[in-house]
Amino acid sequence: MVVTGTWYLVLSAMLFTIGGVGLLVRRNPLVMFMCIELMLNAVNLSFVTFARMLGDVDGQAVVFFVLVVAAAEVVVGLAIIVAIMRRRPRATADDLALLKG
Amino acid sequence: MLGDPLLSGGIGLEEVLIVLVKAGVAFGVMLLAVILMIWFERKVISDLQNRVGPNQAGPFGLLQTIADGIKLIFKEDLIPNRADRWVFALAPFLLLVPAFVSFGIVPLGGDFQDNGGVVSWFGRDTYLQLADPPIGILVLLAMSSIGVYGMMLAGWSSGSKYPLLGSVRASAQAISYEAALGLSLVSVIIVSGSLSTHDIVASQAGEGFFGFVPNWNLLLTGVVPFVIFLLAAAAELNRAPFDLVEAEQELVGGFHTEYSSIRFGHFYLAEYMNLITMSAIMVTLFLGGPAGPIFGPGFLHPVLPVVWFFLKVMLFLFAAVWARATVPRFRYDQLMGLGWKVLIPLSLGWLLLLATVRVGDDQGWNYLVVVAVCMGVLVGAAALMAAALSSAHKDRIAEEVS
Amino acid sequence: MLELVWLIPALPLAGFLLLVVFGRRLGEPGAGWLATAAMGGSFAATLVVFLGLIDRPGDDRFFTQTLFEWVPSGDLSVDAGFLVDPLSISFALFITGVATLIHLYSIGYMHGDPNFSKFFIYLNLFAFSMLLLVLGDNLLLTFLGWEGVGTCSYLLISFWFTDKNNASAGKKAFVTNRIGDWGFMVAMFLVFVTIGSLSYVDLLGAADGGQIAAVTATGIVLLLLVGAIGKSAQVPLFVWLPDAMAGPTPVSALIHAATMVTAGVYLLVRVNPVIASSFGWTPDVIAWVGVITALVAATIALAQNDIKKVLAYSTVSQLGFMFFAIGSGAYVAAVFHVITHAFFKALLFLGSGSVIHAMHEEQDMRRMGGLRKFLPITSVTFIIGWLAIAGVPPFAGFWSKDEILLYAWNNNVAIWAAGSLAALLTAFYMSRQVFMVFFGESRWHEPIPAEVPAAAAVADDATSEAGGNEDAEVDPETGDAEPADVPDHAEREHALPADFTPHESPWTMTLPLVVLAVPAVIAGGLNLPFTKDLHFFEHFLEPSLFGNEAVLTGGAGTKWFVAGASIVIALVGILAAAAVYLKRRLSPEPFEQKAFAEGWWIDSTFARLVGGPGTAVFNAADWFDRTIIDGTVNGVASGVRAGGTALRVLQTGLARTYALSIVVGAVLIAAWFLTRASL
Amino acid sequence: METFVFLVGAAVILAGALGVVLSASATRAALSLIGTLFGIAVLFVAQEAHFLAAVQVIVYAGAIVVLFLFVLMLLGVDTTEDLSIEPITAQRPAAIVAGLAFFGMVMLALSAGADSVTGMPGAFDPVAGTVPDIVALGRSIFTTHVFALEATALLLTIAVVGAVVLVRKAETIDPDDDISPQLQDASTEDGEEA
Repeated sequence: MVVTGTWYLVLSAMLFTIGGVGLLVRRNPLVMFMCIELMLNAVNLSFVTFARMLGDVDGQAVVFFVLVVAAAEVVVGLAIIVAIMRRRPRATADDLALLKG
Repeated sequence: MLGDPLLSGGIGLEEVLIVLVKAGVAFGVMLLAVILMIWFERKVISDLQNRVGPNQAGPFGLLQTIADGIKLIFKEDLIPNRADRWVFALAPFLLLVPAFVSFGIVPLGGDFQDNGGVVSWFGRDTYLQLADPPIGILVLLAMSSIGVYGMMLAGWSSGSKYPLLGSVRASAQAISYEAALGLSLVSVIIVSGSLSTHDIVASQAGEGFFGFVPNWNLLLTGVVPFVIFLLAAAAELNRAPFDLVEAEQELVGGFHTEYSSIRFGHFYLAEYMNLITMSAIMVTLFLGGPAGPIFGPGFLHPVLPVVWFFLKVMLFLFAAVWARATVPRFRYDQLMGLGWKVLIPLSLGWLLLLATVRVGDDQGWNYLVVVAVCMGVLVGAAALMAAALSSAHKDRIAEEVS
Repeated sequence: MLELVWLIPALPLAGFLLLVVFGRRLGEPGAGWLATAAMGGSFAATLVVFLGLIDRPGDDRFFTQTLFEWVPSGDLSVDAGFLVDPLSISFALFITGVATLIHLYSIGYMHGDPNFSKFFIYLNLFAFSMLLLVLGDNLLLTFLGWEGVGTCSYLLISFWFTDKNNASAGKKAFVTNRIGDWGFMVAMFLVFVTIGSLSYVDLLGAADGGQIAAVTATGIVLLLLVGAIGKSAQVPLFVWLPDAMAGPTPVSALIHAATMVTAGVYLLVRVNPVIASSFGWTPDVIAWVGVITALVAATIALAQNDIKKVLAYSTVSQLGFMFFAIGSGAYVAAVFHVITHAFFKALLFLGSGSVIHAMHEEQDMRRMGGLRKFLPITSVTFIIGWLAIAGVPPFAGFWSKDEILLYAWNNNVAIWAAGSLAALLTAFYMSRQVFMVFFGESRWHEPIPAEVPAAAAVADDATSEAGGNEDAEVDPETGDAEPADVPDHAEREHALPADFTPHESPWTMTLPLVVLAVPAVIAGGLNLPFTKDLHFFEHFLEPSLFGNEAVLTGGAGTKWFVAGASIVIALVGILAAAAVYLKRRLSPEPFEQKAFAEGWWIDSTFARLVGGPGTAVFNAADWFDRTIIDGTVNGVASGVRAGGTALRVLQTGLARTYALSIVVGAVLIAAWFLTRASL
Repeated sequence: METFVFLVGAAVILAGALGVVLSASATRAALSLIGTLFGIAVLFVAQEAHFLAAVQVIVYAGAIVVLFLFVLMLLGVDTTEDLSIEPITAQRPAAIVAGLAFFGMVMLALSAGADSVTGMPGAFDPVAGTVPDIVALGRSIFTTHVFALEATALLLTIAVVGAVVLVRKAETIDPDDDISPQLQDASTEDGEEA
């Protein structure tokens, strides 16, 4: 049995779906953040797979940038969460609905 | 130059066997080294403090560590009521495993002078190291970042205040110094031109300056990265003078206060494994690893590199013990200040300097001019940063007063 | 050396920018000196360019420098570039020269003003705009300068804007200029439609080559004439210029003598090939506009008592001379008169400023007199200016005016007659002014004659009152503009202490007077009529005129006759004025008609027109704007608001709901692409 | 061999992912996340992306998840979330339906173009190992993508500064925070590091 790129891609799709559903059903902002990381990782996996299938290292370069941007995103996102949580401990994502129309 | 020659010709039974043997040897060497190191430390400290130290168990008290281990195993295994049991059990291994994995990338021997570090076992060419991944030295960083989880989760899962404080301290310290560690490591990579530990050692094996000064990265990188690495490694290892994690006066026992019995033994083991691994890594990166003069009769040839390696590691181990016996502990803010305001900027600046010199080499610029200009820029930047720091300090004082 | 042309406008611009940034810090007098230095440098650059130009052979004196493509838009491509030819450089020369002197003078005049540096900011910007107008190599760049000088004149006229009259004078100048700008813009469109380019090179080349139909050319010229009438204050749009006296005196000198008002003359001379290819009656229109202006303004000037108003109307009148010179085909004479006029009128204005300065802001000539003794330099230079404008040989004004009248005679004797009458009146009212101000007894402690205040109030404030009504044009809702209830001089009566004696002005003010007096005497030498060889200026300008200068048909006899008539007219005017105002042999009553004093009721007619039928039109426009346009806009807005209210329900504020909608969207997009792929 | 690695890796990844989504405790979720990240790193190695595997561990496991844990510990927000309730009506079934629909779409696309990725094949062949991936990657990043590299560097700097500012402000607004100053110090320090 030979592992083809499609295997990785299916795995990536499953991971992405799990992350996406998790983002939709979880209320703890930190866990939602983790689900976003799951989705990013799914995408990274597919990029690396494509890089191998196409023999083009640019796929890996994209993953590199995704990593960096994810780090930046987490830093700012967590800072925001910390700022919010200090004011309203135990707030869930549903409690932060100040922007409703 | 593409990894271990052992794996280049397909994988058969012999290869698997050889790898298993290597793993066994490495693990055995490590365990033995830890046992001896604990004894060694106690003995040296006793000597420095003018007392005798362990002398009952076995000759010179050599078996003292084993006795302590047996005692630990038979002690009661306590898990606090409020602890997160699963994480509590997991934490020691998170510390232990990375320590050993890191050791796997260290070349322990091999004739780097004539043979490129290749040894022959059972008719197969291989390196005398457990693994030589192409990203070699990054494994060290990866593993040390995993080690942080061990400390962090151990403290957190205990469900108790002191361990939590200890773990926050320890992990903050580890993360802070990891940056400086990584940056000084990059200096080595720039000079050696490879991430693989084998290649790094090989690059240091050649003839040095004037025929007798070794071609070590210690000199090629200009000592500064080595000093930074040494300090950062001490902080990573929570060794004196950065052993704030175990500052008994403040934190009881640090993040593993609630651990007892063999779980505590794991931490203890991991700590010393880390110490040895880090010493070995430093030898690999800066002191040429097992590379050294090969001479004498034929049977000595495979042995001499191991001896050189052992001697160099001993140097660091002794230094670690020495520091513990003599240097007073830092304050926490001093520790953070040193890491963030001195080591990181310094290693960054030095990295830039080395990179510029490298570019200058390629472009054929005048070496002296490049260095002079770089130094000027660095001194200027340092002055700017000092000014910024002092003004920030003043602001903070003013804020606190008001 | 011609490549340095960009420096000419660049220096005032640099001065402007520097002053905007550092003006307040430099303060007084640093800001003034900086501005003056910028102008001086610009003058020097102009000189260099001028020398470079005359260094070239006569038919090669046409140089364009393109800086960059300014407006690339479809077919329309306009470069920002400069055109150096004898015409533009003549203008640039006297503009920078006079402007430098005026800058210098302003340092003294504006002494102690709280907005000292701001004044110089405006002055430099004004000079920059004017130079752009003159040096621009296409109509659009000229238009930019045209608008720039308009804006700056607005800013400068209402410089002391805290006084309502000054502010409304500025607005009046601005609004009146708009009418002219409309003409200019439509002319530009016409030019672009006709030849597909706005550059002078193309336009003049096309016109010279006969590629523009006479109808089109006439349209262009008449529309440009509308622009020129607005900018150069010709009948019927001259009403703003006398009001513009509200600005500081250096502004009056800069705007009314050297620069802005001559823009119209420049423009018409610039497009002379277009005029040449238009219908034959077009020049006559220009000529009649000019000559009527000259006459009307001269009559009004007879009855003015404000020292600056007299000069203002005299400017309008002199501009009329230039216009009918253009209409008569005497382009050289027109430009020549522009230059001499720039010198002597700047001199007169600055002199009047010096007088006003000495009299502590008193501007009523009836309260002056005998100032000769107190202001020696001012009076001598003012008298030189007077002789120049009155047309007494050998002063500069005589030569240019004589030239104009000669060509007028050549063109149409009726125009000559009217022009000569205007010249006579000019000599008369200028002499009246000089006699009232510098000769006779000092009257500054006397009260104004009993019957005069009411009349004077009417006469003096007729224009400013109309200014209030102009205000009404801008803002129709305040239909009843507040009349100026207190006459200015009533306030000033208390301003002069009992032991008041006028004093001479500081050197920064008198130096420009002296410097300007020199060309006012000798500038006639530029273009002496005696032999062909002495027509320096005519030869110099030749490349810019494309041979469109009118040819004199009469012989030397005509020349001598016209010249003699000019001299006689000037002397008669002066003597008559002396008889009335110096010797008091005759009553001034017949000369100071009410119609003259009220400016032929032109201003008030405008005001009534705008206030009556005009208001109705404005109200209709207002209704249209409120109901139809605002209604549409508000309708759209309320529609959007209603939609927003309906859609607001969707915005739950819950991040997870949003995320769900994103996922649904992603699914839909994926489905869309899949269906497309399968097709 | 690769099959084995893939299966183990996939199992770890999916187990970790499910752990993130299903565990009530945020800390457990974070630990599960580490598992997933490791699995991904393993699969990276299996696909000869050694450098990315190392960076994956260093950045994600070493920095990002550590940050999560720090926040969890310091703010005490590690309350177990009651997964049996769902405040938003129909959110959960809708989420599952949407997720499955998305997965179905991707599967459709994959089955339509199985093993036939479009595009020009490049010169880089990670399996043959002629050029180490790190060399190829380095060339790509520092030549083709050098601008993006600079941009991300800038982004990181801005992010760090922004994070510090965000957290500091909260301190001044709310001085009666229940966190000891020492711990706050540590959290700030940590924010700077990442």
